[in-house]
Amino acid sequence: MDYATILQILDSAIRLMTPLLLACLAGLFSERAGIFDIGLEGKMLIAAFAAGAAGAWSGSVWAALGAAILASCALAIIHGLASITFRGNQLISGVAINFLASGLTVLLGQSWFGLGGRTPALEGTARFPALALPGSASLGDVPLIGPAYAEVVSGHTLLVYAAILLVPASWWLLYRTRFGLRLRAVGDNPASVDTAGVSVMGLRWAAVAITGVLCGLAGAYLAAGLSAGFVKEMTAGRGYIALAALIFANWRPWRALGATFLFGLMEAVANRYPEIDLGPVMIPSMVMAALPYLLTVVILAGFIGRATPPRAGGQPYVKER
Amino acid sequence: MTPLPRWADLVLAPLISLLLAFAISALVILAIGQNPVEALRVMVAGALGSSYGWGYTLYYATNFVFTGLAVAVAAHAGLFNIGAEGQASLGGLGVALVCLALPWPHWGLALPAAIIGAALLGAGWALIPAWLQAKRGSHIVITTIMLNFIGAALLNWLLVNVMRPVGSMDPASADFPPGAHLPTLSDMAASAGIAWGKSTPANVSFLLALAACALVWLLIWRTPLGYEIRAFGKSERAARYAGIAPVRITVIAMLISGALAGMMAVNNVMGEAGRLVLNNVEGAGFIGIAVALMGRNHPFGILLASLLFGFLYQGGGELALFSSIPRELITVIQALVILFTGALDNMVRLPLERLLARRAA
Amino acid sequence: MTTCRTTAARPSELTARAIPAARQAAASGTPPAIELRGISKSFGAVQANRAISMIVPRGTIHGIVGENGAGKSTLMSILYGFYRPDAGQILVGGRDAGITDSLSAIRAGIGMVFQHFKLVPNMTVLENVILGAEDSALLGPSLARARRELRRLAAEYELQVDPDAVVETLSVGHQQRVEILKALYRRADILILDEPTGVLTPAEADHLFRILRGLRDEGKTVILITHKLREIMETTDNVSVMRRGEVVASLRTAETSPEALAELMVGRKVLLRVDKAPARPGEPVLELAGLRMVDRAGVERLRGIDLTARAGEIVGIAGVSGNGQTQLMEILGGYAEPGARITGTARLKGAALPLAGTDAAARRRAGIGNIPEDRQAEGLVMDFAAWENTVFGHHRAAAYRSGPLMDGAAIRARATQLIKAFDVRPPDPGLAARHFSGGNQQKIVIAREIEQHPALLLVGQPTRGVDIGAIEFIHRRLIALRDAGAAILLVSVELDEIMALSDRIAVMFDGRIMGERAPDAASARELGMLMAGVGGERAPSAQPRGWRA
Amino acid sequence: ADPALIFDLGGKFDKSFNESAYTGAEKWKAETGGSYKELEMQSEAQREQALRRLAETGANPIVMTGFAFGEVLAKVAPDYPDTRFVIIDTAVDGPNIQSVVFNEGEGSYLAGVAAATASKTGTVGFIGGMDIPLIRKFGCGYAQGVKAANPNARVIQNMTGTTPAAWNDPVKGGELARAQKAQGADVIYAAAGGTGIGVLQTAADEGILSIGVDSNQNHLHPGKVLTSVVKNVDGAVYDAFKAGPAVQPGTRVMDLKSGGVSLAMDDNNKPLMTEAVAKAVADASARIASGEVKVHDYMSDNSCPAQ
Ligand SMILES: Nc1ncnc2c1ncn2[C@@H]1O[C@H](COP(=O)(O)OP(=O)(O)OP(=O)(O)O)[C@@H](O)[C@H]1O
Ligand SMILES: Nc1ncnc2c1ncn2[C@@H]1O[C@H](COP(=O)(O)OP(=O)(O)OP(=O)(O)O)[C@@H](O)[C@H]1O
Ligand SMILES: [Mg+2]
Ligand SMILES: [Mg+2]
Repeated sequence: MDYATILQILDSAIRLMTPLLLACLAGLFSERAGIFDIGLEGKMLIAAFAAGAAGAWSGSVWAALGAAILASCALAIIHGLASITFRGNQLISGVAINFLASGLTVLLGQSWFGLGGRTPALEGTARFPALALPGSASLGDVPLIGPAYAEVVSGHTLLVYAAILLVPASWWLLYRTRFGLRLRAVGDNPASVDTAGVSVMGLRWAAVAITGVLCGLAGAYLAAGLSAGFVKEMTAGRGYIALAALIFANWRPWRALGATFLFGLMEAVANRYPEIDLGPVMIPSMVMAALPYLLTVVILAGFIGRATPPRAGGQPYVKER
Repeated sequence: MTPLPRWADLVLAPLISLLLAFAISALVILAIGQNPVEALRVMVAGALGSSYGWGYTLYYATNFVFTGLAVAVAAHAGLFNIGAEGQASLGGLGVALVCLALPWPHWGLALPAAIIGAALLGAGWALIPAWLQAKRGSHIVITTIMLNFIGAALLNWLLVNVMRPVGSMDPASADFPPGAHLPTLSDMAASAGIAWGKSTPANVSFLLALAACALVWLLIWRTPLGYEIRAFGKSERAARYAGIAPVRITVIAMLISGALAGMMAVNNVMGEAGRLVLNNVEGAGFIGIAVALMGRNHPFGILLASLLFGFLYQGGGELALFSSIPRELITVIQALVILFTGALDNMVRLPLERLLARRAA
Repeated sequence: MTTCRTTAARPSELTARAIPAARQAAASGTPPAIELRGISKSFGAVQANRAISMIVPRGTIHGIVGENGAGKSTLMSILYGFYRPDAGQILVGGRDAGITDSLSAIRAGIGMVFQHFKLVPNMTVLENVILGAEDSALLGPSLARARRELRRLAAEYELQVDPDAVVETLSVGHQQRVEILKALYRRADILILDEPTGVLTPAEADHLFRILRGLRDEGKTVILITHKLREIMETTDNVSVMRRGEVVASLRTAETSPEALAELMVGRKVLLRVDKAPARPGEPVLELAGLRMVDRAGVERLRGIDLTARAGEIVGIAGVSGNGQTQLMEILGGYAEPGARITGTARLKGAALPLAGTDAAARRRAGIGNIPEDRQAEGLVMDFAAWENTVFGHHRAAAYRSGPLMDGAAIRARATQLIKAFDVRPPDPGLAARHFSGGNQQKIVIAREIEQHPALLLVGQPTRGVDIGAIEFIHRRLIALRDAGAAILLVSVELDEIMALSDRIAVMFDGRIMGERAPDAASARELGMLMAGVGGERAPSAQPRGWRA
Repeated sequence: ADPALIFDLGGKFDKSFNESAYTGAEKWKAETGGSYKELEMQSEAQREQALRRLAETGANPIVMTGFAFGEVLAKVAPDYPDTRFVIIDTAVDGPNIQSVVFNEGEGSYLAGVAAATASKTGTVGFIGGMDIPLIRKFGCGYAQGVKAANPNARVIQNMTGTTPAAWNDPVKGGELARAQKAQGADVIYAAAGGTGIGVLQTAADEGILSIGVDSNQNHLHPGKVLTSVVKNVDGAVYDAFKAGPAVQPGTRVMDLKSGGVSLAMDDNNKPLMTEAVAKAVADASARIASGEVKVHDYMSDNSCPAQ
């Protein structure tokens, strides 16, 4: 494996990481506030669809982004109604949202575009352009660092940088602001927040809304950043992987970056090496295809201790029985 | 606020929720320019209007009963098994290995062997996350998700490279020997002199599913093991105080869960397909989660929820087959049913409680 | 209890409904700090509060007593805006305070320390204190100010806590300090404390009361709920007695007596002293030698315990909590924390008892009963019905089996019998444990373990948070079990309880037994010294751990 | 009686052969003014239901797309001797069954020839959906064509996944295309359903060429898709509908010679089809047609001579 290959794999890993990271941070806010969310997949999917549809109609990537956020938030509101206002089962609500997104996207897509659930391909201004960071051209000749900067750091779309910046931003919000303190508290002991005179519902709604926005970004990145348009079921299980990464990350922002990067990296490696010939043994493609999942299990079993979810997670807040 | 009387809790509230779900579905149907009344007619007629429809409804319901029970047993132990999908697909492998191993003379012999094969492989696949959770603290939600993918890769590889007869285009195993074909419910009805549900896939596995419901009920609510599973699921600390070993319960509960998921394969692989095909579980493992949650993890509730989903599957299938409504509408209806009966049920319950309380007062 | 002072109560007072304090306040012209008018509240079918009226004058400590489930906590939660009353009015300083939620209560100057703390366990003290009372959107300035403020409050009220300690690592005593600091930080004028001493050592409790008196002397108002009549008598100015959701009397503390209050609470005469015959110890049931335990984190929790408990005696283990008592009981109960290293020998009725094994079921079969310290987290499955809980831990016993199944009828019959024998209220075996009051939950646990007729009974904090009627009952049952020939190992932070029940008292400090005393010879002071690691047969190895009163 | 068409699980608008079948049926409808019944599968168990229900309504002939119908058809067809069945993509014996099989290998071979000739780097790529025999057949024909045109050329092969998601993951398709480009590939052939859309998109973005599959995908990125391997499913459906109940039983092999498979040539890819490429493709076509070149069928022995 030469240096250029390593850079290419890292470059690919960052792209593959981004939707996972956005969804993972989305889940982090919700679950840190005590609302479990297995509906990340569905929110991403409907956001991707909305981005595809709005982008196709308007030709503007900003319209696509806005539509993605709105659509994702609409589903987030359903989840909030079910799990906050009506104190329903958060897992059921998440499952329902995934089904809903999977059905609605194709149903609407078919009736709007007649392409079997696809949206027309997005072109030009309807897509996120790759950004060349300052200096990526001039630094290109510096050995080692130059190519790394040009290949890996520069040349991604806006949402990639946004996603990465969202990690320190989330950390700051969670650990350095009043809102974050309250949010973490409401996920661990909502009664403490309630007796401190702060609205449990308000906080949880805010968290769910943030989740909606971030899933919207993730979906928009899929449809208008990584590819150009919506294809049915195009999230392909990334919402579940993001959930796994969230647990892997023990519900912490920086670790979420690490976990999702690891997933991205493993997928990039498996993409690059569909089979690995190790002389006497050949790692078959089946193993390489399952590599990200196999490694996750191995790492989890070997290195990561017990994950401790927010204590009040998954339970509706009920004062009076 | 007084709690709802039992009849309202168990019948009235879910019924209203269901009606709400259907009402919204009707709006969706209207929105795509179709006739909801006609759609409902097609669904009901197609799923429940004939022995033929019932044959399919029961077939699908059978799948969901197994995966629903699997999710429920794990849930009683406080474990969220998202891996029923993978466990059921491994169960399919178990069934196929058993059925292809011998030229079975009669299904009566093949069935118990296949059940064991399915249960063993399903349980074995569940053992991995169970052991990792119990011994290493690896979160079972992640490991079961991962094992779904790994199982899919494994089956893909086996079917394409090992089990596929040479020259066959289909990534599927060879056909099972005739002695391993399970009698369908219509065969059984016919031998009792009743013409019922000709050429539908519902088969003797449905009875197996009913038996599984009864056994799971006994297990959970009538045996010491079930008592321990429930206690552990409610409070791990209390369980340790009571001498209930966490590792043992985690492993046993997941083994039972995986075995149940695996046994689904008796229905679809042995009873319907007669061979192992790629992606034979078709998402029933995930439907199992919804079914278990809606059925409140109780076997009877799971049976009802499975029938409901069987109805939606078959009725929806008919709708998509014989009308111009796209098949994704069914997914939307399913979503709405899950949402209203499962997650938004308090939306109905709370006003109902108020109403009944006012009437009582 | 044994140490209750007896003041004769005039009969007329026992039924008095007059509120002398109110009259006094009205006379002086200042409006009372709190006035409750006709507060009612029901949870489903349970009427927790019934048209309650109460007046709390400014600058007083007002006690509230009542049996478990009488509705004390509910009433206070309403006052704090946590629950909304079905009917009634709350006046603060003579004006309708419009208390609809905790925020409005806080604004009205009310602070509350709940019976079950409302702290975020994995946050620091500082974060818990400022939660909801932050100055601005950014935490930095708030934290800095709170740190200064906390230092001031700590100095002023002797409320030292490490502001950066994570709350779950703190002792309950310190956690309570955090709760009080939270209220003071919010400049509460009226402080409600719901059973604050249930979890405190005597020294910590004394400390708390010093603080409360200091607050009163500053003109603040304190409402104190407790089951300990001694505390009422020593600390409060006025006291209200609640029974079944109603206030049955409000009295001036100086004009009443523990006996009178007890009778008002329970509605019958209560014996405040444990009557027991001298012990007649028999053969040793439990013999421990050199028991050591190192926990998973590598901390040595037990440093060589030698202890014997004989048939027919109660061995009390006194000590500040956190000195290894929990570990000792868990090891004997067969559910030591996984990964702990345990050495030493134990014999049960002469036969070797393997300590390293963690099999609580086997311990039960061997005849060791176990009443755990924490009934809600360990002794009961809160979502199980009472009848299911009455066999918890014994559920595999032959008596409750029919073939491979559990014998539901036998278990229910057993439950009905236990509920009757131990006067569990309500006597409904189908009710989930969660829906019983704390005292009745404890009765279920105690009934289950005692009626198993163990050879050795491990008892941890048997009467924590339990009302005096129930305490009396529980004490009698423990003594009856002793008289029937069982050995009992009793751990309690309640020195009164240890002295009243024990036939022998061992004091634990820092994983060691500091010494043994007979209850008659033992003065509370001497025991207190031992608990602090001072004196005793062995010199303490380290700086006194676990003591800061 | 009306004819009927059953689509496999991928759905009517899969941008692949189901859609192609639909096009054929629509063409027939437009031409004759007739009507036909259509069904879309949603689960494995429905195959039999769909066949029987259609047969009982009297539809004739009944056309179905996809090898997965093979088993069920063999079971159902004898029960309806008066109905003709047409199955696409696999061979089933029966007096009332017409099997239409395509020689995807030949079409892919031509694609390989075109790719190798158009490639400047001597490295070309293949991205398949799931690792199933059908896709290997595509890949094998392609590799043979590449080697035939340039024995030194390298073929990089990737499959997208092992779950049904593999067919609908354009993001993964795009990343695989980038990875192949990074390894030097400058022409990539995608046989991966919806995933292929991502491959074609990325190839266009990255300035390399791609080859579409099943239906003509040249128009998706005009001037950037080298060509498409077209399976004439629409023709097969059209023929069957036109023949009506008289459709001939037996196996119909749709190969290069019969026009069953071909490379799409249109205005969109005209600039790409340089003289050299066009000539190489024409030569290879002629040699296959004459029998001079025999494209090895992966299915015959589960192996491929060229890798
Ligand atoms: N949140 C609640 N939901 C339902 N019932 C409740 C709730 N809180 C209290 N109750 C019931 O209301 C009654 C009064 O309870 P409360 O906690 O006020 O009693 P208490 O006097 O504080 O008892 P204790 O001395 O045990 O703390 C009890 O029957 C209790 O079970
Ligand atoms: N494991 C620990 N991690 C961090 N800080 C600790 C830990 N144990 C004790 N401390 C700190 O050391 C100080 C003294 O603790 P210690 O346990 O002696 O308290 P205590 O007053 O004796 O409480 P208790 O009465 O419950 O034993 C406290 O400030 C506490 O926060
Ligand atoms: Mg209370
Ligand atoms: Mg201590």
